Amino acid sequence: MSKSKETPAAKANAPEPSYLTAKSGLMSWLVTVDHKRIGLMYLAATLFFFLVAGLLAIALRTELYTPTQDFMSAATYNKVFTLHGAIMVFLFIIPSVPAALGNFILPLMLGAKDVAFPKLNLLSFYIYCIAAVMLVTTLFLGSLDTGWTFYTPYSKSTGTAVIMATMGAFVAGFSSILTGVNFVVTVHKMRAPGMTWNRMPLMIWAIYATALIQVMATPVLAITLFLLIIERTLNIGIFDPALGGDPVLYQHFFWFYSHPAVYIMILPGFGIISELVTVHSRKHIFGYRAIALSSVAIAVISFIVWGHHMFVSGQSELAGIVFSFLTFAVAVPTAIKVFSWVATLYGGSIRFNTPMWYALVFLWTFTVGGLTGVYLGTLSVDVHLHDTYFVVAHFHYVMVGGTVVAFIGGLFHWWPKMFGRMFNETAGKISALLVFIGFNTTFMTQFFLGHQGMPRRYYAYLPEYEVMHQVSTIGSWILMVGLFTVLGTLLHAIKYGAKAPSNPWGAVSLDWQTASPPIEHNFHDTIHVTGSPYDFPEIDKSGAHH
Amino acid sequence: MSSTSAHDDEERPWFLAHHFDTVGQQVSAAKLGMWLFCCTEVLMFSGLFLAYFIIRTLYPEMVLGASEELNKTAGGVNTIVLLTSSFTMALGVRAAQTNNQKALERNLLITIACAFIFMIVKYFEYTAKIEHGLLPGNWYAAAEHGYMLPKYSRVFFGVYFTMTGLHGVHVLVGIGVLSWIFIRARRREFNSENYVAVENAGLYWHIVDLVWIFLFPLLYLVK
Amino acid sequence: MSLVYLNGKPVDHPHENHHHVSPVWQFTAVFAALVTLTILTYLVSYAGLGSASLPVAMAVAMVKASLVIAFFMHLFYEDRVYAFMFLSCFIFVAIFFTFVLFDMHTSAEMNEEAGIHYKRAVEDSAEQADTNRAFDAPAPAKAGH
Amino acid sequence: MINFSMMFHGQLGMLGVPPEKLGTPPMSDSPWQLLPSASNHAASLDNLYVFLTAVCGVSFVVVIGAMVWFMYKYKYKSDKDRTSPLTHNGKLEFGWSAIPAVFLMVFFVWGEVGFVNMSSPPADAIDIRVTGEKWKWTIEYPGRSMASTIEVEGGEVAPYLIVPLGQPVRLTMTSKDVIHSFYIPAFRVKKDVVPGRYSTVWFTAIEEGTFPVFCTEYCGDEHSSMLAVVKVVKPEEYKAAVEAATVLEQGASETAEQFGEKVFKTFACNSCHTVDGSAKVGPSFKGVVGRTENLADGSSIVVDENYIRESIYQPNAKVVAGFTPQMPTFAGQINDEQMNALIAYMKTLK
Repeated sequence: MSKSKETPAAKANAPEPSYLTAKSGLMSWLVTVDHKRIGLMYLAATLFFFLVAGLLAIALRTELYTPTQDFMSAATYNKVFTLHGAIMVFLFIIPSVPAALGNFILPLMLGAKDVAFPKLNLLSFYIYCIAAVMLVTTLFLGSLDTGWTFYTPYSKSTGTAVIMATMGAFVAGFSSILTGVNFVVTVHKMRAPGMTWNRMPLMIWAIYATALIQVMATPVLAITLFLLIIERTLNIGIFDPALGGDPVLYQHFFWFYSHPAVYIMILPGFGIISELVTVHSRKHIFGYRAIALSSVAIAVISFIVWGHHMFVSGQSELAGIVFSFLTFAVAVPTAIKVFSWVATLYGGSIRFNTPMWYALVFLWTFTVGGLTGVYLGTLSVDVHLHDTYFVVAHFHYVMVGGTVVAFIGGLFHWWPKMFGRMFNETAGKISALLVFIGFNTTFMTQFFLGHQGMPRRYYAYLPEYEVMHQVSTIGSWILMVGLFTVLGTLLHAIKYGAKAPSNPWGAVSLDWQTASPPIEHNFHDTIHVTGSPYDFPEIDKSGAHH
Repeated sequence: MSSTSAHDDEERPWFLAHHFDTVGQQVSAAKLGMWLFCCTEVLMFSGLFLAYFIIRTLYPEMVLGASEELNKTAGGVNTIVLLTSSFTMALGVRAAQTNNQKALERNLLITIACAFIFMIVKYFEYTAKIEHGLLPGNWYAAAEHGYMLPKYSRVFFGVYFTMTGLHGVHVLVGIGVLSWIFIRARRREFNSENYVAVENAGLYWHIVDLVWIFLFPLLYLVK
Repeated sequence: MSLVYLNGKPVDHPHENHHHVSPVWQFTAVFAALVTLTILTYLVSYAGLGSASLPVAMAVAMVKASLVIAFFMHLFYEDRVYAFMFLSCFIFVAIFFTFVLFDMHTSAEMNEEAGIHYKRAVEDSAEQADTNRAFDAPAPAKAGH
Repeated sequence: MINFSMMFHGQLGMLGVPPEKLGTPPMSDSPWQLLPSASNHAASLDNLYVFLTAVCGVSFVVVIGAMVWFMYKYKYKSDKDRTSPLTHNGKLEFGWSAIPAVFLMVFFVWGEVGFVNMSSPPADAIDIRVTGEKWKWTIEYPGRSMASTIEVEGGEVAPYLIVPLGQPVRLTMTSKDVIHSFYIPAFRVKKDVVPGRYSTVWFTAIEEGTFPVFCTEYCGDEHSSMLAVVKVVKPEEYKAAVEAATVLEQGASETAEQFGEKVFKTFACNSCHTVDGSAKVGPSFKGVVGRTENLADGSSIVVDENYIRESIYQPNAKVVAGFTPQMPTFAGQINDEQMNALIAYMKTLK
């Protein structure tokens, strides 16, 4: 696509140090405004919380190995699943792809020197840290047992640290808003010369759509949590039925943000997959325009489907019917994406590198996740499946099988760019296999549990569900081993990996047109873009195909 | 096709950040960012407005009865005060655009003064409410102060204090932002090429005004 | 420098930020209109328009808001992207309001059809009945020791 | 119109039933099996469920099959590989947007019809009241003063919903504290039970059997023990079954005093009257029999069996000085046998 036209003067320059070595010392990291370093700091923080929340999940699954109470009391179980959810959602998934990976590669892909507001970028990282500290502090204030959704009136009456937790989520929301504003402006204003909207990599489209949702939806979460806090402290009576309020309204307020938030979590994953399937099959993406526009379409439609979380909540049946209809409308752009990715493989030259294995795992798991979403959007079927393990399995297929798998694939894909080191391919492939097997064993069984009526958030259950719970628990241990293999492989690469070339995968997008790791200001020269980011040299232009 | 190298010895104005190529790019980025921030403010307040409409739907008579207790004249005066401050703010931006240093400082000062007047009027309103026990939530004590208000009136005062309180916080933040802009203006940092900070502070201030334009009739006036 | 790009597109005239300076009389006129409308709403509130008062007040507030946005905030003269972004957020607000209020109204209606009332309403009317009874009957026996 | 004036009474103090003690027969033996279709909704919903599974299964096989086939067919062979220049295909893209859209509309309409049916109870449905609170259900039948319960394994007492085969039943539900959700998997019905609101579900049971009821909206510590049992009986057995589940009778091995204590707790007398001498809403029962009370009208009375009986059936006739007349009448709720046992129990409180 693009050719970096180096001026003679630039060529004469001695090789510039990379962003990792340009400055040294702890302070050079703490006060950096370099998007790459901020991205890495986000990465370290989000992976830490992924580890914490992941271990909590393993504890939950282990408790569920038998139908009766094992090593956790009911109260402890409730606190652990709440923390698992809250940390995963607010501290891991929402910032993972956009803030960690996105921060690193967005300006690189755009051919920009940095994001539009570098200081704001650093500020949003520190706001995120404050939020993380607040959420962790709840552990010392009696923890939290409301579930990550903070439903009223339970969250109003429980004795746990609801205020600290909601303030943490509130602050995390600000971090998310600032990142969103920053990215929208960056995409609008910082594109390299010649990078028209139609020449943007699909990863950028996905991050752009995500950032739009962050800007438009998160303020509503902020005000919802604010109202919850004053409701709990002052009893003003908006959500509390005893004082004249209505608890179902809280659900409306909450899901108006939190449904779009689901797409904050998954859209960047879509972007990563679009990059992975093209680069590793050396094929132009199939249906560029459809994928790009469907990202924006999903972003907009995601705002009008929140009621499908409330089909049995006491929302009016008429509203339920409208929301069900709109929910099916959001399924179409999602289906288009999956078909387009599979079609991209057609006629390619598929290299089974580790990132590609993760992309293929994603296609499997996300297809399952998407199709089971259709069950839940169907009104009468949802009445049966709502708040059962079917829902648990569905959103884990989308969030873990979708976002996390894409995120890991993206990490493997961009790791050579981030650290200038290649990882061990064999270990990477083994990790993909373990994740695939472990994940499907854990969550496929939960679909069966759900359609057999097993409700969510039960620490003890009827004996008839025991066998499937045991299979699921064993799967979760395999998944854990797989994820630790991922971590080990990546960390090993930083220290012992072979030196990576600037473009190990033969990609065309701008992020690969600079050194690995990149120099501090990304590019020596302003890059001029003249074509598509998917115009691989391997593509046969002679007309021999067809 | 040639390229512009970052290492060219172009004339870069002092206020142009390293990662932008032109002043125009920097200015339009800053403005777009500010507009997006305005969007988030609108959406955030929309939640409170929705809460208001909901209690109005649930208890129409209660809202009408309870809103009678608010001081319409104080609200009206405050509306005029805020509109005036918006007007002078717009003139201030214009003064920066036209290099009119004196007018810029003067208009900023008037704007800040109006913000203070707004808060003072608010203070008297709140004091009156406190005296009558018309307070949000736990502190609501209308009956003890001899007020026979409709049932659930405390919900109305909860929403009233939340809305005006959050708006008041925005006014206070606005005072801070405008004072900072005023100090920078005194240092003669702004001119017809570099005034985007004034403009963005202005956008923020207009949003504060905008919210009040809706708050006033809904809380104070509507029967 | 043969080709200059703006927002990714080649442009002939690289002067991106043309400053539009509005005349003072325009600001003054807008201000006058805003004050007039405020006084108008204030006076109308005493007129007692009944059920029309909310739509009228909202309409006037929207006119005022539009004036502020278009002229004070200068949106009328800006890049259309800003207008698109800012106005689209009102679409989301409208979605939010419409669906929630739609749910409230329809569930009230459907419950009424099915003969179900808000529990609160039932309790309130029971309370009301109790109070009425208390007024009808002689004061209940309640004496000291 | 439902009669909302029905009074609620406390039940035997029970904080949920541990799932392993519920003792309902397993609903299915294998994960592939559908649950018993024990209600009219289940039958129609299962058809849709199977249809959905068929369509989604075929879609999955097509998508993943294509993926696997391409993986095999187009795998990297050498650096001389040349790839297809294909970038889009309008007809194909239209096709794979339109065909799913058609199927999705079928799902929507089918699901919507079922949902509307689930939300429209027939006029002749039997009305049963359900109240949720942390962490138990209270199930009450019209005309029965006692909540319906059944003793399950280990002496635990579970709420007991009895429904007649083939007759529509409507549950009108509300919550006393937080949101709960009433879920009968075998009937495929579920509805949140919201404080401050009434919500309803209805169904017609079409299969005899005993099935579990779950709370599916997280409600705190003992959420997983907030269970109940639903039993479908033949219509001719219904009345007797309900009566049997909603009575309070002296057991063969119980003394009158023991039974009286059960009555005392069942009717929640202890929420107003203590047995330790301290006054609550009403006078304490400690040493009440034989005590001389000053009444609110200035006279005094020696508490005997007649006075107790009168005070329970006409509570406000003779109010003890210092207390407000707010006790509800228990006439028609406490029968003679229970009354005698209660008095026998009160006599033991010295």
